[in-house]
Amino acid sequence: MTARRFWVFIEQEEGNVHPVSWELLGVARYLASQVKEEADAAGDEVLVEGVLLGHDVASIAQDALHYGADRVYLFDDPLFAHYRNCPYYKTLAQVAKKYNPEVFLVGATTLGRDLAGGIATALRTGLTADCTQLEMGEAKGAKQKLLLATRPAFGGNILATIMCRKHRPQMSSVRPRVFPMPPFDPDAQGEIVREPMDVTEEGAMSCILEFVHEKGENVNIEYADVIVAGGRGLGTPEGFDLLKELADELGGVVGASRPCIDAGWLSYPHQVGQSGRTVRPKLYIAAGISGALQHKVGMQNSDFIIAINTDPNAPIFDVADVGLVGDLYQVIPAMIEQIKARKEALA
Amino acid sequence: MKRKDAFAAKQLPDDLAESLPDVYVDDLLVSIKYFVDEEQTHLSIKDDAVCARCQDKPCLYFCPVGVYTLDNEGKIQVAYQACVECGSCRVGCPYDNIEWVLPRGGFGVAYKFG
Amino acid sequence: MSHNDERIAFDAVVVGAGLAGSAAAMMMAREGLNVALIERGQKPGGKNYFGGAIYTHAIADVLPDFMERRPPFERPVTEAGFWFLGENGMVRATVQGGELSKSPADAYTTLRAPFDLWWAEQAQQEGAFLIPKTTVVDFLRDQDGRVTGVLTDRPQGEIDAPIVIVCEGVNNLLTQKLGLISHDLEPAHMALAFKQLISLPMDTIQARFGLPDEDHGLAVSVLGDVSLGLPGMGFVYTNKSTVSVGLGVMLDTLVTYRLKPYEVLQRYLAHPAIAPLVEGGQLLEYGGHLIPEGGWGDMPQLYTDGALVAGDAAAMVNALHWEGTNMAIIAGKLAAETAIEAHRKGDFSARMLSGYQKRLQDGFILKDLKQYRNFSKFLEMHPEFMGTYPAFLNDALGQFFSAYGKPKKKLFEGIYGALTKRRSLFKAAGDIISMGRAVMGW
Amino acid sequence: MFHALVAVKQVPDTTNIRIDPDTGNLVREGVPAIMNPYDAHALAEAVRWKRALGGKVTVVSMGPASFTKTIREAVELGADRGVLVSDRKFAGADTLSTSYVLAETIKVIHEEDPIDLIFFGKQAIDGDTAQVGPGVGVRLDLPVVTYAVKIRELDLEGRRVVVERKTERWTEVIEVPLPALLTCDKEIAEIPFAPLPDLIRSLRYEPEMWTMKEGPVAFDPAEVGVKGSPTVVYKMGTPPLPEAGEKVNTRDVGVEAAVKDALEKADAAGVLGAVLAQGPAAKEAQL
Repeated sequence: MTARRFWVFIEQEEGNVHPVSWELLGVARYLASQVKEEADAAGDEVLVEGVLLGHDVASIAQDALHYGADRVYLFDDPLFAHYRNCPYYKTLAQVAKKYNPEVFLVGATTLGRDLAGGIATALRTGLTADCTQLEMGEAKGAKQKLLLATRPAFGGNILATIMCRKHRPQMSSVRPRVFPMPPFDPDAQGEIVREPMDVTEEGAMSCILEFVHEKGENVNIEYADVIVAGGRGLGTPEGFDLLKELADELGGVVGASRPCIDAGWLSYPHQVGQSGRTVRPKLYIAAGISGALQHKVGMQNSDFIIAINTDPNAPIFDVADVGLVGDLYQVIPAMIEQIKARKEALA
Repeated sequence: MKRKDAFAAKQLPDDLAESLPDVYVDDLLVSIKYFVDEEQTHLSIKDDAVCARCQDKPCLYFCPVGVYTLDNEGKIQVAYQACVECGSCRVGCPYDNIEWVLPRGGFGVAYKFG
Repeated sequence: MSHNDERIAFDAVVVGAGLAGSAAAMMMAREGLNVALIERGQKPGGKNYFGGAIYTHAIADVLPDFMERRPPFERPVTEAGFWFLGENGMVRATVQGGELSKSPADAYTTLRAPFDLWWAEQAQQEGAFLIPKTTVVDFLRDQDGRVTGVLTDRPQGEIDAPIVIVCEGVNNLLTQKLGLISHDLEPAHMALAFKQLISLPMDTIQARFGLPDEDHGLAVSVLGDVSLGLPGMGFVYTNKSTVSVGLGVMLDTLVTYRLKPYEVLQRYLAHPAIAPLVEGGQLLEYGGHLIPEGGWGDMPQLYTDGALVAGDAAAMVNALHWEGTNMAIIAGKLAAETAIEAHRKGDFSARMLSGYQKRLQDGFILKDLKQYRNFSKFLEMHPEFMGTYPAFLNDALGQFFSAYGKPKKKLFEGIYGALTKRRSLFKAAGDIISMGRAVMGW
Repeated sequence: MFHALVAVKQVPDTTNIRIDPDTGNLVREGVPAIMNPYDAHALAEAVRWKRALGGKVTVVSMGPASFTKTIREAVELGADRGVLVSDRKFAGADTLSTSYVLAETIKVIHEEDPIDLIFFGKQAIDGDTAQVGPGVGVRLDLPVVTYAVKIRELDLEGRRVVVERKTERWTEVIEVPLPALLTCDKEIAEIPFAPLPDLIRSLRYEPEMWTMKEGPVAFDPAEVGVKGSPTVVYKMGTPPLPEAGEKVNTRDVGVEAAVKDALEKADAAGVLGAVLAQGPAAKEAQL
């Protein structure tokens, strides 16, 4: 009996887990289920496993079990207190060599993208970056199902599905927020395996001198439940004040399309779209955004989209659940009032 | 020197005016390739006060790529990034109020087909 | 590596690698001159936009073996003429066969970006040195004010040359800087042309435009409803797997009526007679460009000490025949011949360079421009050619070819009525005379 | 003397990509080829340090002969030498194979003229993989700093470089020993408008062309092109078009009614109630 292992890199910094890690455990479970039948027939075991590096992060390993991992390989050492490219990729490549996973998923965050290429090169295997769809599927000439990793390319204009026939693991980095969060199972059981480490500080080849936190608000638009986004139709940068008011009422954040960022109306972390952030809020309100393709690919997975534009032909309406043709300077204030009224009614 | 009365606005007959469809100019602009000069504009309004006094503001209409728009305060905004460098605004502004130079070498519109 | 101390010098500088510029550079390089061909776009052709078709007679004049060099033509023009748009239909008056079936053809439908690139490459093959991505902003002059080179917008951007040929295109700011023309362009003399390039399968183009194969192409001017009856003219050109559909409208008309060009174009594309032709097509490129239609009256002086002007910068356009490209090429060539002669004699004075004007007069360009000098004024004065007559033609032929069950006499009364309700016969006769004056130089 | 090596890629300008609606294929006709913008910024930074410290900048690219255009552009922007590694056998290379070819090439250049710092763009705009740079770093066993936005200190004597890199959370200031490899974001440096003499030099520049057979690198045929690439394309397609919802004109129904209707629909879809109930807590729940 051999084990078919589906691996997920659990990304954490300063004890905070990046939610994409849990999303990936969910995906890994889904992929594992797709080969279940095949594995049962061959008498193989299918396992979803997490790999975690850090310092004093045992509780995170425990969380990983709750989010669906059967086992977590844990490297707990001060050397891993802060993410650094070299010690991380070398350690992960080594442990992958030891256990030979079939699939290895990493979040396509800045950290994950920094890391994934290193692991793949060290293992001399294939890596598909920035995926938005994953399936285990049959491919001609392959005895077992292969990972079919789909990613947007050429500015989101095409979707390419990539597979890796012979080399293992089949690696993918996966965008945050394209897959749903799996449920937290408080009764989940699993195993935490502490792995010995083989990297020294001398071999780390780097030294972090300091962390500079950005001044001003810390925008985390990717995980906001509500985004009120503005576009060129606002006319002036002050238009965002109004959007902010609505966002505050809804407990959300303000986003923007690229032209506004380019014009310096809002800072880059607010940008939604292909060249900015991919978001998947519960509610996305697009005000004065025309809806260029590059914007749409970043927000069309939102649960509910309300678009406001004076131009009835604006392409944003193609992805909106409700389109309001009209002046946002009339619509947004009305919305603020009605939200206030609804909240009062709730209270 | 241009005379303002040479540009006195005329009205199209109603039926013709109504026969003009609404066009979303951005849909056309996506077909045009630009090398946008992020550092400097090649188009600007010489004097906003002149535009404020201009009754008809024809630049809002005749520019083939809709470079000129009004903001909420009624001020003309110049989206030079969309300019195809045809020169119509320089020639057509009734008050010679548009500063028009060519973009820096290599920047600006780059027709793929022409 | 420092070049700071070296001055950059050429025997001649050509400003603008368009049709006139590359022709001039080609000719001078062929004669052994060290020529800098300066282009402000990323590459030649990137700033140019036209209908359009290229006439081969001018190309052959500069490059007799042009067909062997595989110019990126689209289709030979095998059918040409006018379409008159009424409100709902159209009358076609086109000619095919005869003169239009020669090979190589008299004209080919063409796209400017690939063509101008190819054209500049021919100049490079002759030895011209192409400097792209560089905008000429002024001239270098000696203490007597004679042009001795150009100043570009790049750091350390001076280039010395005893002669500069200015082919800067319609926005002739450099020509104005030379003092060769005292006024800026006039809205009433400029047409703003704008078009959509629409992609369609080759077979579809052949089927819809009645072309037997890809070696047949159509080039028509479209009058009437296309420009809302205002001074302007539409066009349709079939390329290999694209169709160019657009129109030119006088700029002052767009200004005074506050028309959005893209709306006028969309209306044209939605016209019942046009829409089926482009249905299902995909927009490949939209764009716009000014055409100097002032012609003769708007021409600057063409030479000064150390500099010559050719092409659109010198308003060398025949508005009625949509000709300008051929004039540009020929003018570029003649400017080059003048520059070559100046080099031979070591004399770059205005007097020496006035030979350019003589060369132009001996050819067709100045003759044509003079003959058509009243044409743009004619259109200004007679908007009925844009509105009334195309509408009349549609009514008249529509009635002629409908049975109606009426006696034939009644039919002609109807047609006659269709005209007179629009314009008195007397005026119509006058129009024809004016047209003759404008076109034929009566 | 400072020796910087910059890896550049020529890419189709993705802002102008079009898909043939009939075939679903990418239409490359008329799409301009440009130097990958991130690479151009990385190059600008390399040139800036060269001018400050004295030295040279070598540019390397892997691709067909048409990539000469981009090498020339690099010379225009201040590179001193350009090497194009080009062979038909390289075609179809994925990121792993590309990093092999570049790493082998850089090794040879390094032997003949030691390199202090290698620059990559943070990713190429056509593939967006961001893998080749780190891959080359791993193959050469160099310290890798991705998403570099600023070089704070470059100490050739002390053999170290201090770099700012931007992550989603913070800006990290990291010191690594030389030689090192950086992948750069656009903020690293502005692209200068080249002086005319540099432009003219670039137009006359002929890049060195290294192939499998000709040139100083002995490539292993098993590592290049399709053979050396573990990944293959399974299929290509276009993203599905989402379905459009209802569109209401506020002029027809009035602003108040239109907004009311929109919010009711949002509520019915189950998004509004959840949001309002969570209230301000929702914000804290975020990272």
